[in-house]
This record gives sequence, C-alpha cells and structure tokens, in this order.
Amino acid sequence: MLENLYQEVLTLEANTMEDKIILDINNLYINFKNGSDIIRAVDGINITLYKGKTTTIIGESGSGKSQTVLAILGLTDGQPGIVSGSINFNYHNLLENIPLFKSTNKNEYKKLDKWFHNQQKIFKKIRGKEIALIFQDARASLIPYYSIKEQAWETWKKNNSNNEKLFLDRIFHLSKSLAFENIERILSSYPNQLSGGEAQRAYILLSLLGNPELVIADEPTSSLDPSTSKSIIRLLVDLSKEENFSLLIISHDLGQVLSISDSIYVFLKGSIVEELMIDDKDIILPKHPYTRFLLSMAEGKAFRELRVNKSIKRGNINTTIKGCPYANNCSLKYEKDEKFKSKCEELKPDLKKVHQGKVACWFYE
Amino acid sequence: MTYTSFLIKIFVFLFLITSYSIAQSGGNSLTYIEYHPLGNLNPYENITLRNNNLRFQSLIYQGLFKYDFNSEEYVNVLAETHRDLRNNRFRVELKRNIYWHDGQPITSQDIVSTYEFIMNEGKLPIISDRLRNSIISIEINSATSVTFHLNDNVTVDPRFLLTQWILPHHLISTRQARQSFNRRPIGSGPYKFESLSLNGTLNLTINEKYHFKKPSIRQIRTEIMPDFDTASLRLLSRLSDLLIDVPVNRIATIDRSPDHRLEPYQSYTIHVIAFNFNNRLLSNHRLREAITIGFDRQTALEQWFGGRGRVLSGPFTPGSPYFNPQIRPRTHSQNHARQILRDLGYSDINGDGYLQQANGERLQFRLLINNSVSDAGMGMQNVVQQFQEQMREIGIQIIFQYEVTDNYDQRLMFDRDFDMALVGWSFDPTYDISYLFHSSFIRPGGGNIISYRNNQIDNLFNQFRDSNNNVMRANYMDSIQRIIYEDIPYLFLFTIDRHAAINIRFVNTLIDPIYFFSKIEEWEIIQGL
Amino acid sequence: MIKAVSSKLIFGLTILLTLVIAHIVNIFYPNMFNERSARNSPPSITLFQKLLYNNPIEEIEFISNWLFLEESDNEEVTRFERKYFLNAPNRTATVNKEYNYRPTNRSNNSVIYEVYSAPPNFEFRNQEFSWIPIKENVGAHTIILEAYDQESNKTFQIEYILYVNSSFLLFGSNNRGESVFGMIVKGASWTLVPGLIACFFGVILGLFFGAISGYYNNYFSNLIDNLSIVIESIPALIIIFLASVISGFNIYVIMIFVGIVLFPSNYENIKQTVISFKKSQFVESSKEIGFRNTTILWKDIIWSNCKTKIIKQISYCFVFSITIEITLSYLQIGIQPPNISWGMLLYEGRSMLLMGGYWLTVFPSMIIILTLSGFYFVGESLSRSLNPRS
Amino acid sequence: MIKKIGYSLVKSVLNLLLSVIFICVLLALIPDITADNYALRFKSYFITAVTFNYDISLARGFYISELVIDASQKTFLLIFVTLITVIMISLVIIILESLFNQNYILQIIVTVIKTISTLPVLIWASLLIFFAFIIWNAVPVYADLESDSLWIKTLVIALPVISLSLGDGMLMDFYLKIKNELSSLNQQQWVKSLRARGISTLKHKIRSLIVPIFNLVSSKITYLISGSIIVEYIFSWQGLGFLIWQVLMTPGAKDYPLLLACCKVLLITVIIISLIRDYIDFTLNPHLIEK
Repeated sequence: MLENLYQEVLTLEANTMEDKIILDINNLYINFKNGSDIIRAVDGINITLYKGKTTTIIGESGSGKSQTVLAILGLTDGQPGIVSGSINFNYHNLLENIPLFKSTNKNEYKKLDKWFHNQQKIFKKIRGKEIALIFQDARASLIPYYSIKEQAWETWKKNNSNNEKLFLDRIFHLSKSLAFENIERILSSYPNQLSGGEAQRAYILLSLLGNPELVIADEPTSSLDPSTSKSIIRLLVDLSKEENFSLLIISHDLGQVLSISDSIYVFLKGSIVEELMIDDKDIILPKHPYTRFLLSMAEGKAFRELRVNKSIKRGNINTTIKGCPYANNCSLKYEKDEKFKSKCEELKPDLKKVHQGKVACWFYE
Repeated sequence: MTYTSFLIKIFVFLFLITSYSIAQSGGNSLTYIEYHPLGNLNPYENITLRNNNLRFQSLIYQGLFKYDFNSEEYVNVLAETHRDLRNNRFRVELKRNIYWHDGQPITSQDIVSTYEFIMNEGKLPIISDRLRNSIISIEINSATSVTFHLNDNVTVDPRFLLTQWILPHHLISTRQARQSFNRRPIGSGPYKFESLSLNGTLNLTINEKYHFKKPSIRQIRTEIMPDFDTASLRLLSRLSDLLIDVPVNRIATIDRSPDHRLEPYQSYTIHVIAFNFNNRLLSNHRLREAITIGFDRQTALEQWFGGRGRVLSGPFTPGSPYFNPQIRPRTHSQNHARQILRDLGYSDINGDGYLQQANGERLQFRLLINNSVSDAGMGMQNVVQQFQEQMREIGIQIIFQYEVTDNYDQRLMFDRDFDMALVGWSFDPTYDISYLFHSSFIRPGGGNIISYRNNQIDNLFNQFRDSNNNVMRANYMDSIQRIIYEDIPYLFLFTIDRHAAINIRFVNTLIDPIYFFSKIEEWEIIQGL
Repeated sequence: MIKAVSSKLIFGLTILLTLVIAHIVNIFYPNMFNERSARNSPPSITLFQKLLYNNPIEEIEFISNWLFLEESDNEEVTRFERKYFLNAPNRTATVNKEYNYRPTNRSNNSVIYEVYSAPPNFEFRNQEFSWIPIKENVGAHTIILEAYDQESNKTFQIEYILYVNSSFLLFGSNNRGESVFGMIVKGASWTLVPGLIACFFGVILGLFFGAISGYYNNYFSNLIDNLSIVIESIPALIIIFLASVISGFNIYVIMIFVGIVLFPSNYENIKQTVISFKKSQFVESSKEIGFRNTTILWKDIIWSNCKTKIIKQISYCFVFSITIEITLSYLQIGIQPPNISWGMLLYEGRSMLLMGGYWLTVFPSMIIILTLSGFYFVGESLSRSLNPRS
Repeated sequence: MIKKIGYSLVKSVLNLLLSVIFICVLLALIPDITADNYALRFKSYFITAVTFNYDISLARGFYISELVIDASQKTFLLIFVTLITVIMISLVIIILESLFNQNYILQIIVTVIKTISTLPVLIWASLLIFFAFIIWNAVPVYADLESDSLWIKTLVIALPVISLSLGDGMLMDFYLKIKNELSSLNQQQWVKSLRARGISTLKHKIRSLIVPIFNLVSSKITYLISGSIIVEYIFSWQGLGFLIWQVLMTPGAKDYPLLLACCKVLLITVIIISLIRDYIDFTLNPHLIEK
C-alpha cells in the first residue's frame, strides 16, 4: 500500500518535471563496423535530462557512454555510426529524417553517411553555443601552440560579439567562480605550462564562454587526483546552479557522483541496466546486481566480487549478444534455479519500473 | 576504356597545339649545335684547344694567313703580300682599308701586340711554346708592314706560324680593356659578336662593314646540346639548321629526314692500336704482323661505321699531301695469321682455345682504352670488341683496361704501362709525324709512346726536317711510310669521315674540316624551303 | 593477411632466384646469348608493336636503305623507283630458309639486272635471287644490284641492306644487332654483388656502430654521430659522382661509397632502437640477473628486436645500389663496355627512340621495375612475418 | 629560444665546414696528371672554398659566380616546382579520398600511384620520354629559356618535374606523411574539442601540418637534389647538376673550382633548409614551446 502511494507520488513529480525536459534520447542505436563484424556500441537506450538537474551516466569503459555523448553533438567517428533513434534537444529532433537502416548493405551505409553529413549543419549550430562538452584530458583538449587567452578569444568570437571588453569582463566573472587565483598567468600560458586541475578549469572556462544550456562532462576527472577531482565536480555543480545550465556527467566512479546527481543511468555493454532517481534524502536503493557491485566498489566492500568480476569482457559487444549483458558475472544467478539461469542467458530483460527507478533484470519480474 | 582514349585525345590535341606553336627557324639566320660548351671568347685565354672554339673564332677573327685544307695551300687573309727575306726574316704587308668591328683600322701594331700577347700570356702551351721557339722578334716597318725575325731551326712554312687570329691592340694592351674584350670580343671577321648567354648560346650578326665578300647569312647562332639525341631532335624539328658532327652510327636518324642533307667532309683523325715495344712479345715483328692480318678492318669499318671511312696502311689520311695510295693495307686472312703464330712457336697446349708460349703462359695482352665520352666513342668501342673476338679466334687473348682520361694519359705518356692501346691522332697542317716515331721522343712525356727505335727512320726524319725542297720532303716521307708499313709499329685501323647535317635551304655549303666556317661567304640560302 | 604476405614473398623470391640463375649463367656460360641478329630488329612480341608503335620500323628502314648511288635529283629518283622496282625485296631473311626475290619493273625486259656485290653463296640466275643463309651469315649484308636500262642506255646501281635473323629475339635487338634479352641477362650480374658490397658498408657497419654507440654512450659515439650527420647533409649523388671519377668508374669502389652514403640512416635507426630498449625494464632486470653487456646488447636487443629493421634496410640497400648502378651507367660514368648494364640499355634506348625502337626502353625498364619491386616485396614480407608484434 | 637557434646555427656552420672538407678531399683524389700532389691540391681547393675566391671559369669565359648563380636559379626553380607539385597532388588526392570515401576507382588509382612512385627517377624519366615520343613522335627535352615559345618552356619543365615528383618515392612519402598527420590530427583530443566547441578546424590543421611537412622537406631535400642531377642531365635542364656533369665529363677541362662552387651551393641549400626547419620547429612545434 505504502509502496503504491510512493509510486503515484513519483509519477506526479515526473509529470511536473516533464515540462522542463531539455534533452530526450529515444531508442538510440549506434553501430560500428569492425572488419566484417558489426559492433553494437549503443543498443537502444532512452535517456531524459531535465532542466537545471544534474544527471550522471555510470559505466565501465567501452559500455557506450562516450559514444552516446558524441552522438548528441554529432561527433561520432566511423561507420555506420548512428543508425536509428531520436535525440530531442529543446523539443527539436537532431536526428531528423534518419534513413531506415535494414541491412549491412553498402548502399545503406552510403545513405546513412550522406544523411549524417547533411545533418552536420544542424549539429554545428548547437555545438558550443547550446551544448558544451568537457573532455577527459583537458590538457590534450587545448590547442598546444596557442595561449589560453587566444583560444578563449577564438571561442568568444565564434559565439558572441567581437567586443573585447565584454570578453574580459566575462572571463573575470567566470574566473571568480572557477576559483582561479591568478587569472592573468593562466590566460597568458600555454597548455603544457598548466597543472591538470588548472587545465581542466581553464577548459571549463572556455566551454562556458558560449553560455550553453547543457554542459556534458565526459569523465572530467579521470586524469586527476581524487581531491582535485572532487573539487572540480563540486565546482561544476555549483556553476550549473549559478549559470543556470543542466549538467550531464559521465563517470565510472559511482561514489564520486552519488551525492551530486539527481538521476543516474547505469550503462553496461551498450544498454542501460538501471535508472536511479535520487531524491533529496539521499536514499539509494540499487536493484541491479551490477549497480550493487559498483556501489560496493565505491564503498570499498567489493573485494569478493571483484575477483568474480575479473572475467568481464571489456568492450566486446557483438550483435550476437543474447540475454542479460551481466549474465556471466551475475551474483544473483547462483541463488536462482536452473530455469532462471537459462532465461538470463538467452533473453534480454527490458527496463521495468521498480520503486523510484527502472531496472532491467529478470529477477524483478 | 573510353576514359583513357579521351585522355589520349587530349594529349594529342595538346601536342598539335604545341607543335604548331614551335617557332621554326628560318629566314637569313643559321643556328648550329655544339656538343661541348664554348670556352673563353678570347682565343688565347682558353686552356684547351678544341674544335668548337675554332669554329666560332673563324667567324669573328681573322689571321694573317689561312691554311685551306681543301686546296691544301695557304691563303692570304689580312696579309696582302709576303716576302721571305734572307737571314730568317719574313716580311708581311697588310691589306689596306681593313677595319675592326668597332671601326678602327687594323695596323701593324695590332699584329705585334697579338703575337706578343700569345708568346707572353697565352694559356695554351702548345701554341705559345711553338711561337716562342720560332719567333725571335717582330719589327714594325710601317703602319701596314711588319717583319718577323725567325729562329734558325724553323723548318716549317713561316705562314703556318702566322695563321693565329689577330686581336685588336687597343683591347688587349691593358688589363682592364682585356677584361671587357673577354666579354665583348671584337675581331675583323665576317660576323660581329652580339651576345653570349650563360648556358652557352652565342649570337653573331653580320659585319656590315666587312672588307671582303659579305656572306648571305645574316645571323649565326650557336646552341650547346649535351648529347646527340637532344641535338638531333632539335635539328629534326627545324629548331636548328646545322649539326657539326653526326656520329656515324646515328646517321640513319638524320638520313631519313626530307628536310636535311648530310654533308661529308674529310676528318684529319685516324684511329690506331699501339703496340708497346717494351713488351718482349710485341717487339717481335712477326707477331705484330699476325695481329694486323688477323683483324678484319674493312668489315669492322663497314659494320660499325657503315663503310664511311677508309682503312689505312700508314699514318696519313687520304686528304694529306704525303698520302701514298700505292701502299695498300694488308689483306685480312685468318689462316695466314694462324700460320704465322704457329711458325712463331705458339700452340694451344691445354686446349682452352688460346695459344700458349713455350713456357706455358697464355698469349695475352692488355689493351688500354680511354673510356671518356667522345664523339666517335660508341663506334670505336664496338670495333675494339670485334678486335677482341677476332683475336680470340686466332688464339690471342685481349684484356680490356678502361681508364679515365687522366689515368690513361699517365699510363700512356709517362709510365708506358700498357701492351696495346687504342689511340686517336689528329694532324695539323705541318704533317710532322716525327714525334711519333723518332727515337728522341722515347723519353717520358714524348710522343713516341711505343718506344719505337729505328735508325733508318731517325735519319730520314732528320733529312726531312733539314730539307726545304718539297719534292725531296715528299720522297723522304714516302720512304718513311714504306718502312713503317714493313715494321708495323702500329696497327693502323681507319680514318672515319665526318658528316654535317644541314637544312636543305642552305646550298653551296663548303666545309672546312678544322675551322668549318672558313668559306661561309660562299654559303647561300634558298628562301621558301 | 598471411596469404597476401606469402604471395608477395613468393613473387619477390622468384625474382631473386631468377637473378641468381642469370648470374650463374653469366659466370659459367658467358657466351650463351652472344649470337647476333639483324640490327634494330623488333621483338617477336608483335602485340606490343601494334599497340604502342604507330610507325612500324619496316617502313622507315625501307626508305632509308634504298641508296641510289647514281647522282640524281629527287624527282628522277622517284621516277626511277617507279620504273625499275615495282616490288620491294624482303628486308629480312631467316637462317636455313630459302630467300627468293625477283625484281620486276613496268617496262618488261627492258632492264637487265646484274649482281654487283653480294654475300658469298648468293645465287643470281635468270634475273632471280635465291639464297639459303647459313648460321655464319647472320647479320647485315649490303647487296648492290646493277640495273642496265636498255631504253635510255643507262646503268644504275641500287643498294639495299638485307638482314639475316636468327637470334633469340624475345625483346628485339639493338643498334649493334645484339639480342636485348641476352643483354638483360648479362646486365643481371650487376645487381647482386654490388648490392652486397653496399650492404656490408651500409647496413652491417651501421648495425655494428649503431649498436655500440647506442649502448655505450661515449665520445666515440659522439664522433660517429657527427660524421654521419655530415655525410647525411651532402647529396648522395655528388659523393657517388666524385667516387666514380676517383675510382676510374670502378663499380666496386663506387658501391663502397654507396654504402657510406647509406650508413647514416641505418646507423641512426639502430642507435635509436638500442637507446629506447636500453631504458626498458627487461634490460635492467637482465643486468641485475648478471648477464654480460655484450649478451644483452647483441642477443636481447639486436637479435630479438632489430631483425625486421635490418631486413628492411638490407632490401632498401639493394634497391638503392641497383638504382645507383643503373643511373651511373645511364650517365656513362658507371659500368663501362664491354660489360653490359641495364642503365646502358636505357641510354641506348633513348637514342633508339628516334629511330622508332621502343623495345630498348620498355623491356629493360620493365625488368628493372620487377627487380626493384622483388627486393621491396622480399624485405617487406620477411620483416612483417618476423615481426614479434604481429 | 635565441640560444637554441644560435646553437643550431653554429652546429650547421660546423657541419657545412666538415662537408666542404669532405668534398675537397674527394676532389683532391681525382686523378689529374697536370696537377700538384694531393695535399697541395686539397689545400688550394679548401682555401678557394672557404675564402669564396672564385675567379673566371677555366673552361668557359664566365666568372664562376655568374655561372653558378644562373644554374642554381634553374635548379631551385625545378626543386621548388617539384615540391609544390608533390604537396599539391598529395593534398588533392587526400581531399578526393575524403570526398569519395568508398570510390573503388579512386582507391585503385591511389594504390597504383603509391606503387609506381617507388621507382627511381631515371626509370620515370626514360618512360616519360618514351610516352612523349609515342604521343608526339618527338621528345621535348631542351628549350632555350630566352627565345623559345612558352609552350615549349612549360613542356620542358613539366617532364622533369613529373619524373622528379613521381620518382624515388617522393609523392608516396609526401602523400603518406600528410595523410598520417591528418588522421592523427583527427584523432587528437584538441581537434575533437575544437569541433565540439563548434570552431572551424581548418586553420589549426594547416598550421600543425607545417611542421611535419617542413621536416619531411628537409629530410627529402638531399634526395631531391640527387634526383635533380639525374633529371637535369636527361632533360638537358641547365642547372647545377648539369653543370657538375659537364665539368666531370667534358674531356680536358679540369674546371674543379666550378665543380666545388656547385657542390657548395647545394650543401648550403641543404644546411639553410635544415636551419629553417629548426627555426620552424622552435616556434611552431608544441612540444618544443618553452615551458
């Protein structure tokens, strides 16, 4: 009874939130060709981002989270790339008129290519100005032979006016929020003269110059030490409140993002296995064994499971995958009977609503 | 397939455009091609004596006298008359009303300065040494008359010494003037210097105030081509009119062109194989005879030079005054050669195809060959190979030793380190061949490279030099030739005719074998061809 | 992948084997292809001729070989030709086959022909030639006919050249009547031995010094470093030109200099590899275990890691030395006659083009291309298959 | 920065000096019966080379400096045009490839060009002459640059340039280098980030291509010079290589000061290009920009 009520409340909340949806990804499929094989990098995912909220995508490397992000900006490299689905940004479908992709025929590839090439015009409009993307290694993301100021000016010119005074004002304004002590030094230096944290903050500064509505941070802290990374993420969240943009953080460390996220998507081998909604009380009730494993990792309890999980094959996602992507490593599997086991291995579970979130697991059928 | 054919069509179209746009030489100008770059414009500042320099010099400059190789006599050019005075004095009267290109009159001062310049500062030791040894002093009698005081030992015709180009006194007397002269030379010949570009293209225009018969060709242009193929391409596409020397094995290329004519002229070069008399075996007269008989010179000449030449019996070419047609070359007979070798005691003991000496050593000789590029080089290399083959047939092994010019000269002239050597000779008008056979030239650096020693010949040469009587001289030379014919110090191969390829619009083209353009005033142009 | 590599390797090895066979043939049977044939004969592969050559050589030769010894104007000659020669004689004859020719003219029987000059065993009866050339007759023959015109009471001499073919004319013959195929076989001698010399001085010394100066970094390696930089900064062909003139066009000395020219790149390559491996973990660990420096350097670093590089360098060295040899011979400062090099064939071919002979350019260049690609393929595929990382 | 450039300058000058010594040693070793002994000859050559005391050419009536300047202009024209051609062709091929990604014919053409451009310059030159003869029944191998028509001049420079750019793997090296650089640039994080920020990458790509291309040019320049010597002889292009060949091959004219001057110009060219390479490296290479 209580559970039912809780669900109703949640749906109500969701309804009210739906007005503020900024990005809505539906049934996105991304494939890549490897020789004669087709690798399914992203396997029909649905993601919804709300305005002003911080969303996190969690997953191991090769689970397709980076490809999802690149797809949003139309930056996917390789063939065939985005195959089907829709990405609605501010209720405009970025993947309009995507051709129907039936077989691995060469002509189909060509059609897709041509479509993707034409679509770049639309993507170019939103890049930087509407959606900003922050990369893993900030130092490598900065042009090595320009000073930060030159790069910032180039970005500013592209997105705003040619007014230098406004530019400097904006930079000084941002530098306060970004906690730069000596902004002059940063502006005049080259990327290889900066420390990792400084470079990352400088890059955040660059990406905020276009006043984006959505900032995507693709593992922004993976090359930094823990304390710096924590502060950077904190900074980003604060800035999102201050500058009024939505935040999408990609991470492989659940513990780091748990406290700041409004919702968490757990990726495994190209599909979402769990969708967590986190309310203000910090109640987190992961259902999927993989999420549980991640959580225990974050809390430092994963010693036993770690040994089991060694056998996860990284990035080897084929069209031939049947059943649950976590079937081989599932800890719940051993508690189930034989019947269940075969179901896990042969049929892929769909996302089902369970309590606050959604889980794709046969155990919760 | 259609695509490629389309491309080919485009190429053909481009070619048509280009071929029509080729500017054909024509009109009153003559363009001729040299293989080697021209030297310094001042004839006496060159370090080498090469024919390509003599050709353009004969257009710009003139000497007191000129030796006409066609009529075999001396011709007066700047000199009006000459008188052989007693006590080795030779007096020359200049023609009147003769001028340099810049309008100044030619006086006896010019002649004196020129000869002093050659003797004191000439860079060619052959010429300046010869003049220094022969001329004691030059005396000016008047503005148009000079007297040369000659040495006692001068036996040649004094006019031979006075064939040198005369340069203007006012342009060679000071160093500064000489520098400008080297850039813009001035002579008295039928053509004026106009320009010389850095790649060697020389432009000459007609001298309007020329004091003798004016030629009908208005302009002459020299182009430098590195090799015959380029040159003949240029000729066949009518971009140039004259090739001085077509190598004999390439004559067929020119022969089929309807626009051009081959003009043969006598060459004063003969090809010989020298036998080194220091070699124990080769000093044997019979062995030399066997080698000579064993080589089929006539076939070689026909095969590699199309028969355009003549097999020689002695050192003189048919064009020279001492040539004796009665001395016929030895006839080729392989069997006879084998017989001679058998008589000498050589036999093939071990059955390897080559003859052995009594001590068991193989009968083999080293043949020294200069491998630098030369005009007749290609053909001669074939001849040498044929020589090797035919020697193998009679049982003698020939080993080739190719050397660069300098090493070749060193071995030939100084070290005498060879058994046989392929040599080419050229003659000057004196036809003095004593330095090749006289025993006093056996010393290192001397011309008697084979160390040939024959008292009879030495005496004859001495008599030849001392005598002034032309008939006696011819008699001496004749007997020298007969002795040489019997002795076979050299295997005389042949002399090869030279051919010039000329555009057919030039007629009456009289060619001088050395200076080439000596008779340029006789050349005529048929317009519209 | 493996299939492609092996097919390349087989192709390359076949070419190398052919070269070795040609070399052996040249050593033991030097006169195998010495037989001469007609000058400038086209190759027996007439397909090429039809495809590439729009001015068949027969026509040109035919015109040029009719030399009318009687002096006459051009018009008269043409008239004469029409009058006295309706049919042209065959230009070529073949050994042991009967050759017949009967000159005919428009005004029958008014012209009487006589042989003025002809090769021995040549028969002329009843106004008709008949001749069976024997092996000794191979080559060019000048035949002069004397024609007596009864109408005009004039005698003319007419000369033409008859070629007797016999030799192995797979690729035609050159200006001297030598078989191009035979010359190509002879030229194959100058591919392997010069390459070996260049290899010794370039690759082997480069390997030795590169390894030593990479491993023991001392003043000696500094010296060699600077020397190699100096050599590298001089254009290779200048050194080789001068070397050729100094040595009097001795190909073996030239190849020593080719090796010297190739030395710097090989040296640098090996040195960098050794330096990069010297810093690696396994070298330090094997030092701690107690292996000697020489063992580590030559066995662990060079043998196990530089194999592929050395093989590539050797193949490049061969390619480079062959190229240099051909180039120098083309410029007439390389191999000298009577030896034959492919570059000389190309040089002859250039002048032959004017007379319409394409075969001296096309076939030698084809052979050169095949040889060079053979060396490339062998080097590439061997190094690929020996690479521990693939 | 200045220190670094100064260091490389000193190094280059030393390098030049050593290579001049090397050339002088080789020159002194040339057999020459009329000359002094080896040591004296080396001394005289070296003094001439160092003091630039060139007089009138022995075999020709010009000053050596005149001849060399004229010839080097022609050689540099040839080399420059070749470099431009090679870079342009490889860029065009790369652009075409990116435009028609899956084009079968284009791939075949590229493979063919890659394979055939490994052939030596000599083979290319003779084949070009052959093709020119097939098409035109004539071979344009010489033009008087003063008097001949423009068509002939263009043709005459076209053939050597083609054979120089196709021969010795020149085109293939440039093509592969530029393609590799471009693809590695596209893999670079900062290019991706530029695209993500919506800024045009062309300008930055061109700028970062300058360093590798110039590195390649400086490493290829000796090969180009070697090739130009051959090509100049074959096509009678009267540049430095032709002059060198003429000095060596003209019998009797031992004009070694001229030869020395020609060699020295070529050496200086190599050194200057490596200096420019160093300078560009110091100013443009991101890894060498001072910290």
